[in-house]
Amino acid sequence: MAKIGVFTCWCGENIARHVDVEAVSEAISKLPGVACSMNYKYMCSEPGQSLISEKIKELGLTGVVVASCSPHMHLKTFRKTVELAGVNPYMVEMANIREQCSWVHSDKAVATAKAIELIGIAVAKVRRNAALQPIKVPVTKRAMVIGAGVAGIQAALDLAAGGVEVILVEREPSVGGKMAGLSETFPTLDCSQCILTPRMVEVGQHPNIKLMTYSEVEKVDGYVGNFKVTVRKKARYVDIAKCTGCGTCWNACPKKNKIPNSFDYNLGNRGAIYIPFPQAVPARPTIDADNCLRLQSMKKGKELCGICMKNCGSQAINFHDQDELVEFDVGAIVVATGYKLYSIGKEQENPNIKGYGEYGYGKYKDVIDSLQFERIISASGPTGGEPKRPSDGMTPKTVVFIQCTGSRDNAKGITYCSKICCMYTAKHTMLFKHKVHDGAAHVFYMDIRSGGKMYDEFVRRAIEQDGALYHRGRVSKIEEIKVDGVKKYRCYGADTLAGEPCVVDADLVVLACAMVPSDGVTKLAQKLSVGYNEYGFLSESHPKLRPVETNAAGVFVCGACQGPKDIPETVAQASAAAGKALIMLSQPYLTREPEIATVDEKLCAACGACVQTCPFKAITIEEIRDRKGNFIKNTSRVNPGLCMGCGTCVSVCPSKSVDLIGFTDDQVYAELESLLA
Amino acid sequence: METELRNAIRKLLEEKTVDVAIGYGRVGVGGAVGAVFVTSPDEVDQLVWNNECRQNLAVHLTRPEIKALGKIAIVVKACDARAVVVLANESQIKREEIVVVGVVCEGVVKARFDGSNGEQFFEKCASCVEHAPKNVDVLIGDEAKAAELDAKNAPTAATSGNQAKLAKLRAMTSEERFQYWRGEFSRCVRCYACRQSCPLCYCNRCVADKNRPTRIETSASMKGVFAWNLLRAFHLAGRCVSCGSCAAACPAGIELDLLNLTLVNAAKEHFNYVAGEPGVPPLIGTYSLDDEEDFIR
Amino acid sequence: MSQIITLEQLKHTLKEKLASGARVVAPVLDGDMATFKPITNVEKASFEPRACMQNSIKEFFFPKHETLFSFVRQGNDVLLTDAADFDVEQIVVGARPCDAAALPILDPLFAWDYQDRFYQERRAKTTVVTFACNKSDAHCFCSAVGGAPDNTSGSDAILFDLGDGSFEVRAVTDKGTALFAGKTSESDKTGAACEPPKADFDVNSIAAWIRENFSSPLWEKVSLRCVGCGACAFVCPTCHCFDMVDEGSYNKGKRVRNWDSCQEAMFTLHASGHNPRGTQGKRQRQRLAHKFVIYPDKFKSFLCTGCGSCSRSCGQMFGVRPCLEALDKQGVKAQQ
Amino acid sequence: MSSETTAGAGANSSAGFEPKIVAFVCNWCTYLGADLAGTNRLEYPANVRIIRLPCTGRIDFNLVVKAFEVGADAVLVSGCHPGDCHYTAGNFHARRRWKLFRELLDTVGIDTNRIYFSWISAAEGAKFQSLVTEIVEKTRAMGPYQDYRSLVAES
Repeated sequence: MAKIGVFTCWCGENIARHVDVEAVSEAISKLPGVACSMNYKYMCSEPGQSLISEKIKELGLTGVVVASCSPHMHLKTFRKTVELAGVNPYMVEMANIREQCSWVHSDKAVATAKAIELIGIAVAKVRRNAALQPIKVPVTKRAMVIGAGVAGIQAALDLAAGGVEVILVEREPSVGGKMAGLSETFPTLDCSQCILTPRMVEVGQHPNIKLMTYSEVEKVDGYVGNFKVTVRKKARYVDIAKCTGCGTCWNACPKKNKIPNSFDYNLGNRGAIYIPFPQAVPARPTIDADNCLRLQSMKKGKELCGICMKNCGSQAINFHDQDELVEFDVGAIVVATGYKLYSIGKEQENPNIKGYGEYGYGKYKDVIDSLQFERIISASGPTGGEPKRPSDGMTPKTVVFIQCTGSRDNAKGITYCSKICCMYTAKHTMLFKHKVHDGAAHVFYMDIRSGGKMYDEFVRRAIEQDGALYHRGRVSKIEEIKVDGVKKYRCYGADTLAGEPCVVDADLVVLACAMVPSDGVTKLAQKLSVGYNEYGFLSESHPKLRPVETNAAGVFVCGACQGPKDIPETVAQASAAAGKALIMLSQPYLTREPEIATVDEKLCAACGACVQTCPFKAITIEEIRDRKGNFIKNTSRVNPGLCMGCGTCVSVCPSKSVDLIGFTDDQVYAELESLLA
Repeated sequence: METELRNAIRKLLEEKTVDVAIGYGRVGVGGAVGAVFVTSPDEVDQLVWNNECRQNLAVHLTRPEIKALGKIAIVVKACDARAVVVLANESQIKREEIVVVGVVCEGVVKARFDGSNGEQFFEKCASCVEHAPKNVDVLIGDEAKAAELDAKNAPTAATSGNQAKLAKLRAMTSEERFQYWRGEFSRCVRCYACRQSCPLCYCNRCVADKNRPTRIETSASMKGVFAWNLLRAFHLAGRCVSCGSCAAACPAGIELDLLNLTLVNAAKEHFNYVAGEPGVPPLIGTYSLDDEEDFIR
Repeated sequence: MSQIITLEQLKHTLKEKLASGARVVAPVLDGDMATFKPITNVEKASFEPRACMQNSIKEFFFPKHETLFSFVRQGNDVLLTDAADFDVEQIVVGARPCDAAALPILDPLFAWDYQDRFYQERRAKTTVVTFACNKSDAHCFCSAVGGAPDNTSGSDAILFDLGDGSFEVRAVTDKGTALFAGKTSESDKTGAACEPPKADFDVNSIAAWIRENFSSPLWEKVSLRCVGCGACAFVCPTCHCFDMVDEGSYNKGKRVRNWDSCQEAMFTLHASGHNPRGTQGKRQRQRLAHKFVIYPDKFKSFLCTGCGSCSRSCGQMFGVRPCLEALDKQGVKAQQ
Repeated sequence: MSSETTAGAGANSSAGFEPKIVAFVCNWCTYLGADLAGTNRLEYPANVRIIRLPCTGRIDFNLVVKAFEVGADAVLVSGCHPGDCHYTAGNFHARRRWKLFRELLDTVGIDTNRIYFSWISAAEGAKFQSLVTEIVEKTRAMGPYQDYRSLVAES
């Protein structure tokens, strides 16, 4: 027989003003199974909690209902209280008679009557509560970082420094990401490579870091503390253990400088065997199978070329290399897959987003995006840092920068601000002016958003010291024209501050396009059961309080895959993600809430409805066999490490063979039945 | 066709491809057609094929008594064939272990209330546009004829048969509909003939037979029968293949298939979903970001 | 000389009963389906003999769902309230002889070690007016179990349709006599029932076979097509198994009894998970053995009136008659 | 508990009829939205009884039927806006089920005007207040759900 204690709180006057707590206690004391019904001024205070524990000990209470504020406020408090008094902490329910009663109803009689019913619901539920034990999940002390841009590099280094083994997975042949291709960085104008490459070298050499470049995550199984990640190591055709990175091969390649280099956003060229940039880590080449004469000929049963192999002193070239699947057991995963620029052309992957066909990107060679401009003015870029325009190599004298290309434009489908464009555009004008002293840098902008340490000062410097010409307005159209035989791009803009049209004939146009998550991130998110928004940016668990956690336990996010951000913010977030992962990995066991789904395996028909439905892939179909190994039946089974306790499986189970502990059907129906007049 | 069917089954049994063939035979009172379980080639002449072959034999595929007989061949009509697909999709059967013998069906006649054969085809047959079963291993009958019948029914499929009945019902006021079902359900005795004859009601224990908590009352009280019939129909949402077995089996003559049809129509209209396609994930259990939410505030 | 009553007089008699507060149960037509229902308007009822009814009159003595008592918790006490309204006067009109015949079969069951006052009071307060059959169908086999189209067992009065808008009334009991007292007129017309239905099996031989062949594999074989619903039991005038459950909330509810069927797998499922009747063959064996061996051993009559309702309503074309025929052919006669 | 103390007391007569509203809400959005209504002291009628569940995904259709069985005159089912689900997709699964279930209820003649579905976020205390107010007012105008009550009474 249940012995339930009901403790009604006055919350000072907060509850007592509109709820007659004495009448409530009196009415509740008559409910079946209620062994005591008390009220007190502040139940959450020390004397209030003592009252509960005294009554538990005195009467041997089996369940406790605290009628006070929202369970979001104090359920944990009271669970602790009863636990200290020797009762299982999950034998507590709360009736919310403050937020959902006394604060919203001013008629005392009505509020009192409702409070009694709300407590009745809680009493009905607690009668069906079960003593629960937190779930302990063992932890593999190894982490995986997906993406080796500056975010991934930072996270990997921090994790490694914390003594954890790290698998750093990068899709490209080299680590470095977008930052490796930048020229100089705001607001200090220090060279991007100068600050990043030492860190790239460090990840390449760190004893705790295993680098998996030219590799992608294929499959994620398991759950927090116990992930099993399968990584596809793509065929590189070069054994990087044998290769010394001497460069003979890429210099000998007959396709040298004939293939557009994606690292230079196709402004520069490379060979079929190549390193994307001189500072690549690992500084080992890769063969681009689509463009390699040998590999292409092998498809037709011939063996052409092979010059690189013939020239390789260390016999590192293997034309028979194949993709390899490598499995890793890891306890935590940090996702740092970064961003790409929004596609400015008309064609979009996302049907809800439209391009800026009117800017002629793709049609006019000298209309480029901001990352291309970074390469043009980068000392390591295809022009060696000399500003030359792509179409004819001419040094541009007039450059138009158009901000918010895509960002903050409802009409084109992207509503958000990409956050970094104001700053890098100011930087671009400066870098341009530093190299072309008599040049003109026109910037069309909507607003200048330069919040940050030394940020606004930086923009002011571009305008005031370097003479960048800022026009508050949009460019509606760009047309190619000829002025004195020279190709120009007429930008039809507006200066809304002056209230007049502003037409600039530019030699080069640079579009500061919106940042969007990099390719394939939604597929990866699905593998990881991480949520994402309509644009594909990964969802953090809480925008303020859990900014690097995700709703998939054990998976953390950092950098631009979570939302547009600049380098300092990315690095800070990467360290935060690494820190959170380290906290998790520092414990021998993970403790998880026991309020998860459970299957009555005897009655489950294994129809798979729950398996299909579970947002966390926590349910699988398993075989039940007898001791001799004979097959008895199939059943669904919940992995307690993966289940987050949403209970969606319960709703789709036709036979209700799955139930949600803590919110069982037994409890929920009892709550409802308590309302039976 | 009957001969062709018998030959096909005989071959399967002779070659020991299967141990038992579930087909139709004259087994009931006065030669009424019901299921027969043929285990030897000598018995295949028991098998019949005619327009009295009403039952959906797929109901037997999940029964332990039948599974115990060994490898199964089953005779199906087009609607039944879809039920077999759903069973395979829901991993209740291993499709490759079962030989599905499809028979082109030109419609089956409804039984009268006294169990005798009526003159009229089932309502479901009037709106049938799939006379030749799909996803079968052996197909018996004239596909061209089936296609002809499909084409004949196609223009009126959405407005004839049970669709017409449902449309009539949906044209009533909500209050009238409630009173209609109240009258119908008053005859419900909770015998679960609807459940037992449905090939897709295969739960090891029905939620109606679980009493902690009492999700739906076991009684044939009004509240119990409403809850039961809503539950039964909804558990078939996105799964029901409109074979009509539930209504045909109801000893109280309640047109339960109209409830199912509502959900069949809703699945098609709102989610472009038709049950019984191989390998297709279930309707309930998946979602699309674009699902309608016009009813949500 | 016989007593006859016109249809109008019959209706008038029932109207009077309705007016006096009695419940009148009669067949009501919906398409080709006839259902026994309590009526308030006699014009809605159908007064012609028929072989097939959707339900049995059993439910007016032993309802499909019946409250035994209700309870309310008050503090640590539980207050019980008895069921009410089960003792109203009833007139059941239009019963088939095979349906009415079930009542005397069931009477000893409900008055055996436990006196079931719910059944007994209803039985005492109900007058059963039967229509002698004027046709039978292939499902009928009353003659094989001792019945007949004009059997009066269980009836308080039996009416023969004279085909001219009147019935010959033969009162069987005092209740029957009382119901029609002063309502009939004398006539020289007499009614007759149809020929008894044919059945070429001997139930006693089959019963003997059942007694000896508990473990026969034939049970599984003949029952393969049965899918285990309760339709046969629920339309059967003699099946009487029930289940008792508490319904309502923790604080307030009632104990009810509901019809149950031995054909459902849950019927004999043990808490351990073991089911002594784990297959449909075993469940059919139970049904047939109960009807033709166990019940006769205890109460001296077959638990079957040969009405054929089970096979008429079986979606799988099974039922007592097909089962008896199969046992006869493959069991009894195969042995001989 | 004794019926004198319930808000639904005397509900059978339309005069002085106080509707009984059962609300199934998710723990992370609508429950917190209701809490916020409290924090902001946004008054609304006292007729709603919240059953807190982790997610709209957990709200089985049969709970709605049960709510009517225990005498609800209207039912509210509410959770996180699409994309906001604490469990990423519970509300999407729920949305699809509700769409289908409403069709079934409609065919059976159960008054779908008495079942409300909403997305109410943790920030939408005002929406909770206005929706509950509207539901109570509309239900009061419709009167007790006599149809279902009579079903229950017949049982």
